[in-house]
Amino acid sequence: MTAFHSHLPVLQVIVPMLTAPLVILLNQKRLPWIVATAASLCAFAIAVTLAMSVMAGQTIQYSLGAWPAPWGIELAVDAFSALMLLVVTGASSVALLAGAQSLDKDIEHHRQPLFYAAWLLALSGLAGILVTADAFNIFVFMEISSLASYVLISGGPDKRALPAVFKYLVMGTIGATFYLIGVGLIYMMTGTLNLADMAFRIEDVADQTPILLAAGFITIGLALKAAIFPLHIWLPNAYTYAPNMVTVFLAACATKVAIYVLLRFDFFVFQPNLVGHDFQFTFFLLPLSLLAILVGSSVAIFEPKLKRLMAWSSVAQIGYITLGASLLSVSGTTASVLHIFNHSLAKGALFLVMACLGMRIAQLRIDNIAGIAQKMPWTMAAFVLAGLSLIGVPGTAGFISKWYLITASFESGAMGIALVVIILISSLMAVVYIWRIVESAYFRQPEEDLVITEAPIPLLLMTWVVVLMNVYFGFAPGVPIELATGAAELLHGQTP
Amino acid sequence: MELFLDIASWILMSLGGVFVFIGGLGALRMPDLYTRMHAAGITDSIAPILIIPGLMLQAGLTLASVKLLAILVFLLLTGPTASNALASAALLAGNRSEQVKSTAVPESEE
Amino acid sequence: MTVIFGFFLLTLLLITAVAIVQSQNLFVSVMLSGMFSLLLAVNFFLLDAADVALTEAAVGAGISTVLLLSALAITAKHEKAPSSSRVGALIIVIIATLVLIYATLGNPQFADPNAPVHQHVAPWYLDKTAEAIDIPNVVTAVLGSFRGYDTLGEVFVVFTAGIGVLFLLGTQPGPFAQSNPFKLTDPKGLRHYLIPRVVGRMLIPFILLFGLYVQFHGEYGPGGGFQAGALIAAAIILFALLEGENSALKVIPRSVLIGLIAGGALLYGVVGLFGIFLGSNFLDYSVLSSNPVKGQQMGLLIIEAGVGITVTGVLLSIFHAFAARGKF
Amino acid sequence: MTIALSFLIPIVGALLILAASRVSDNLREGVTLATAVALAINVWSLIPELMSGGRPELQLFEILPGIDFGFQIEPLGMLFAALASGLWIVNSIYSIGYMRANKENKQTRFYVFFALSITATIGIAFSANLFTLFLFYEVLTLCTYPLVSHKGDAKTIRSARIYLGVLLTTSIGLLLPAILWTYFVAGTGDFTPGGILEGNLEGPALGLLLGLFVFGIGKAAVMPVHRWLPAAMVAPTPVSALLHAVAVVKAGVFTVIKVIVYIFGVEHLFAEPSSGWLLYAAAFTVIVASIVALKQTNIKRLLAYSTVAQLSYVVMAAAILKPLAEVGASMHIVAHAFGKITLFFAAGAIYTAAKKTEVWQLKGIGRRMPWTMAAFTIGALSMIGVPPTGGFVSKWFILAGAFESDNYVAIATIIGSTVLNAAYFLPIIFAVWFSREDPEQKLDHGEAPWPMVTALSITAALTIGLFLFNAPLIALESQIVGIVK
Amino acid sequence: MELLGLYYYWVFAILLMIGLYAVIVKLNLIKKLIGLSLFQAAVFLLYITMGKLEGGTAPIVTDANANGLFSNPLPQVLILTAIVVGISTMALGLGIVIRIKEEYGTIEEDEIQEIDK
Repeated sequence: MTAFHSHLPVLQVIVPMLTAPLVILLNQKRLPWIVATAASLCAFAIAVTLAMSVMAGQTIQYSLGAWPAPWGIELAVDAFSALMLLVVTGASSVALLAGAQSLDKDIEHHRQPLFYAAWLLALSGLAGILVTADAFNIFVFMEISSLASYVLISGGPDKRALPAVFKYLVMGTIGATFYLIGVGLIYMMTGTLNLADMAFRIEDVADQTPILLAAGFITIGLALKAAIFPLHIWLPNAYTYAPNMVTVFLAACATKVAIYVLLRFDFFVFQPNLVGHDFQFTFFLLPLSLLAILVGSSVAIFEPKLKRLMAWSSVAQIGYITLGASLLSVSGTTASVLHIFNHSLAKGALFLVMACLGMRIAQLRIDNIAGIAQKMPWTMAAFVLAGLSLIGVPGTAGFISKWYLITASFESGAMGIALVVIILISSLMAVVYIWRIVESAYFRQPEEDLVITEAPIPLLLMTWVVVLMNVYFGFAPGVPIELATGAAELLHGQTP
Repeated sequence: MELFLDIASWILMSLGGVFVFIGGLGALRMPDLYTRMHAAGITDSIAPILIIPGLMLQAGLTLASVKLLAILVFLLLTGPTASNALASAALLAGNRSEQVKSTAVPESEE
Repeated sequence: MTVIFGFFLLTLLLITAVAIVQSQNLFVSVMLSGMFSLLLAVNFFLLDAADVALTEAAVGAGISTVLLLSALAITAKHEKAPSSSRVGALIIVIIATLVLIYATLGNPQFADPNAPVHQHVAPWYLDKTAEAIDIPNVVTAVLGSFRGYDTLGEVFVVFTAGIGVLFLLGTQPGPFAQSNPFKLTDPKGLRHYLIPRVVGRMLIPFILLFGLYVQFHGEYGPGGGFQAGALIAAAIILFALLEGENSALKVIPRSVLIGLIAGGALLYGVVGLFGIFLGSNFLDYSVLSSNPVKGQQMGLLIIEAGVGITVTGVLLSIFHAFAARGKF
Repeated sequence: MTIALSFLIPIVGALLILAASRVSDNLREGVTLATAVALAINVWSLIPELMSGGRPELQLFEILPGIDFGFQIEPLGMLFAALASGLWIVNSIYSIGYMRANKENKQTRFYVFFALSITATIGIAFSANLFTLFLFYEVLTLCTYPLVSHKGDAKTIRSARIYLGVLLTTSIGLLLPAILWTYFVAGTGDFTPGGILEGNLEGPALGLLLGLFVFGIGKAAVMPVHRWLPAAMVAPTPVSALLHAVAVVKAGVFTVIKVIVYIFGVEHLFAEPSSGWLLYAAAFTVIVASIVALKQTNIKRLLAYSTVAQLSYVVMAAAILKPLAEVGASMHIVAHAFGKITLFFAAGAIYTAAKKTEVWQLKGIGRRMPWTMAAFTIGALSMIGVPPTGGFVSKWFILAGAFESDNYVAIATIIGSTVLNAAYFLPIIFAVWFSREDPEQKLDHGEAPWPMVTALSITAALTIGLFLFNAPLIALESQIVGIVK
Repeated sequence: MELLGLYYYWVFAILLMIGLYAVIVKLNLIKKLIGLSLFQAAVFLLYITMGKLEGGTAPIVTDANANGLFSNPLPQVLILTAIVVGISTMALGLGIVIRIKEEYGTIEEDEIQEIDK
């Protein structure tokens, strides 16, 4: 391991972070985009390197300022964070590579340097949450990513983006503040902010009310950020009215990072010790997950706006992720982590398709895309494949995580059968809402003659890259499964 | 000597406190904006003139006293200026004193 | 004595908070929240948190009030009477309060030396500061060095807010700016008000001087880059109010402000990167000089400067962005 | 390699069809035919190896631990693949005539998805485990949707939605859990001679799993999941002919047989009383579908209900759980395929030449379209099971199996359904040949275009050929039984 | 002293909920933001309270008081950061509110929803 190699965890964060100030100083036409894309790709390369090291069996640690933990801030990259880093940096890179034209359409030229800077900050904020091993540091980076996401979403062309982002801001801030209260209470009882140290020291005080209160605050706060039902109300509008590329980026990773933190705390910090931990999951998170799955899918079925439909589908898919975690078994958590990865692939591809359509059609509604498959055959073919992945058809990435989820449900006994039934019902609902779009695009006659062409090549190309990744990881899911299993074992305190 | 300084300082501070109280009372009870400002002016001017020297007597000849003196100077500069700006703004916004014009709108909220 | 004072201040705090929420006049709410911040600052001071008190006063009573007032000038002064029923929310909130109060009964005793917070981690900072960094203000040491990464993040939060506001509002006048008879800042400033203008001009140099003092005295007493940035920005905002926004922009043009925002943030980051280049970890200042302690002090000085520069730039940018919007 | 080619040929063919359509229609149809022939030769070339006991396989990769994506050819799959690929040639000839004569639009899409559907069919036939089978099963459903909804008007789309809805709902809602359950208890889903569930799952649970499978495989159209089949008749006739006489429905019954033989194991299932219900369900379907068919006046709908009945025949034969009956079941797949495709071809020819769709319009049409109606007669006789047609052979085996196990319900059902079949086919045949033509109808038509007549003549000949030269087929099928024993 | 400590925590709880109440109930967007800042201020109080040490002074270690007791510097550092985060959020929120006013002509939530219908 070279000296440079050892700095990768921190470079993961500061490369995009320090590029942001540079970007706002650039005002040539394409330069901000080029620099931002380069930084994002660089971050992706770092994430790949880190993932390879982690898969070779290392947990990479890094002390900032050379101060030892728990006094200084420590960074730690393990299987879970490595997988999430891949998702986050990958989503950002794909969206940037694909999005130059789409963003030109949504963001005026003179505002672009600021926009790309915010993009990089969102990226570095998300990455910062993932690499750090310090509870308060998570809060700081959560705020960077949140503020930057508000900026990104507010760039939406529709004025309705503004009330949507305001709602997101209020709920996001409440969520972050709740998290802060939770961390404060834990700090009060343990005297430390380092996650590992916290997990160790919490054992003595686990049954005291402030710790229970802290668990409550942290769970609710992060559930707000993660849009876990019924705290999802900010999500549909925020995703719908954001610029298309921003939706691609954030839908693939923003809420998932909050879930990451939630799982970290609930399993890694609290689990072995907290009274009522199982109770919280079985009687609280599990029913909510099921409701999220059913309600999200049902609303999606009747939603005429395409992006909103996708957003409601995200609410349901987040339900799958939390459902896996609430089974409280290694296989359930594996399914959950795996679904984070696979859903990012599927939803990322779907939102890329929305961006393709958005390049050619002003209002993305089901009625407006009637017969569009003739004009945009590649786009709609990509939609079909990505939709299959979302449904969970074998041969796509979506199937793998559903498979794991169902297997894990079976393992949990009699209740598991009911869960399987609900998962399958919601898969059928997914078929319905995906099919409504397919049917409109392929089998309905356009109202008047559409004079449109296929989406721009870079956008289309990246859409297909992601779609083919959906297929690739449907047949060769080795890497994500290995990382997800590693993550689940880590969270359940087993050494792999 | 020590005792004398203490007594002097307490007298100064208590007097200042009384003036603050009177100012507050006036700001509550006076009928319109300008008279209220007049009352509030007491808290801005005479009260710090009494209280801060009282504190300086407590602190003795230290850096803290110099800082307190600076604070007093700034308070005396900004307080009246603020009152002036407020009154001008009120006048500009069409606020007339009751003495000037008996049909003035009663001040309640502003 | 302290106990009575504490009770008094806290109760005052609660009354102010209720008044803030109750008042339908937004202007009153904003002024009250400025008072609230000052009361909170006094509370912090009683709890031995001088740095936090200074910051809360500068931010809560100063910057946040200015920003809120600017926004009010553009949007609305009164809140509409609420139509929806509030009983449900009130009941929920009261129940939650009671639960919270019940839960806090399990907290460690107030100011108890045996509480975990005083046993673990914190004593190390108190010992280590003198040894490794050798500056009196432990808060600055923890902020800048031990947890310098958090502070880097904090600078970037400010940075994000700055570019966010610029992105949202742009640097151009808003769509209603032309139709506006009362702009937030009169183009001519307050020139026809003699007294405020004279006194104001007299004060500006002192405020700047005090800002620089807070900036560079941060290692010895309460203060640091953020508070200093807020003070310096306040001085220039005062100048803009007195002399008109355009005069202020002549002194510090928008392009320079952008440069300040980016430059300060970069300065901090680059100091951190030097740690890597010089063979240690990110944000390790001890390698900046041959003497590790001197290196730490030098690092702290530079990063505090970076913080100050960025904060000044961001606050001024936000002010100008707000000021450029019209009222309608 | 040959296995891989079996997939590459139709896929490449589909792409070539797409490319060729830019050049000319003739080239496009030429490519279609060439692909069909190449595929058939390729698939048939595997038969000798299989007859000598070889089991060619192609393991591609492991998707999850215990779940492979791979192919293995065994006699039953070979039979199905050979049937589908062979009939594709005939069907292509017929399609060319039909599509041109009826001036259908979007013909390129039609041919492309046809080729893809055949790919999926081959995939089902060759798959080595439940997972691979399920994958291709779903692909087949999706690839046939554009074919079924070919016309694109509101009514067609509504019917196509029923088609898709029923098939996807049953497969995801029932078949997938059944597969998961199987993997969960057995740890594998590989098709293994003798089954994999013995020792892993016993008692009523076995009957339940069987239920999940049978109703999950909606393509087998056991009542009450048969609704999609009549709905799908909105498709152009060649689609109905190939897909709903051969590929889709046969994929269903094929899967049922395959699951019974290679997953449950015939003997294991036979020993479990709770699996007995399948026979009754199938028998019920046979009788009820036949009665419904009696009341139909639309030719294609009549054929659809006849298909539902005949499919359950196969399922029932499989459910007798005796070696001879299994031979009968697989034999009936072939016999019914030949017979029913002939009937559909004839119906399409009548529609193309005379624009007639109802049974009562057919009076005396035999004189104008002698070839077509002769073929129709042969097909109908095969459905009833009269010698010298293939239908007789398969019914013979099924009956023999039923007697072997003293299964009187099955025997009664076979006899009853034969009577019912005769009751709805014989009057048509009689009317076609011996009634006077209705003078109010248009009487200026002759035979359908020659490619259609050629195609239906070939399949009619095959129906008779199956009666005369069935030895190699029985030899192939005996291998399945051999495995069972 | 002990009672005072409890009172600090109670004030934290009440302030927190006053802020939350304002955020939930108030329809005016600026009022929501003010409520949000109250909400955050409560958390500041929580942290600073827990850092207080009996007989301690502000953690500024000079030669004169090198052996004295000091309150915990860590919560103070965290709250410095949190205050900055709070004002940043407030600034961004106000920027959004101004844009909403420009686009909708109102900053009352129910009226905005009415327009969006």
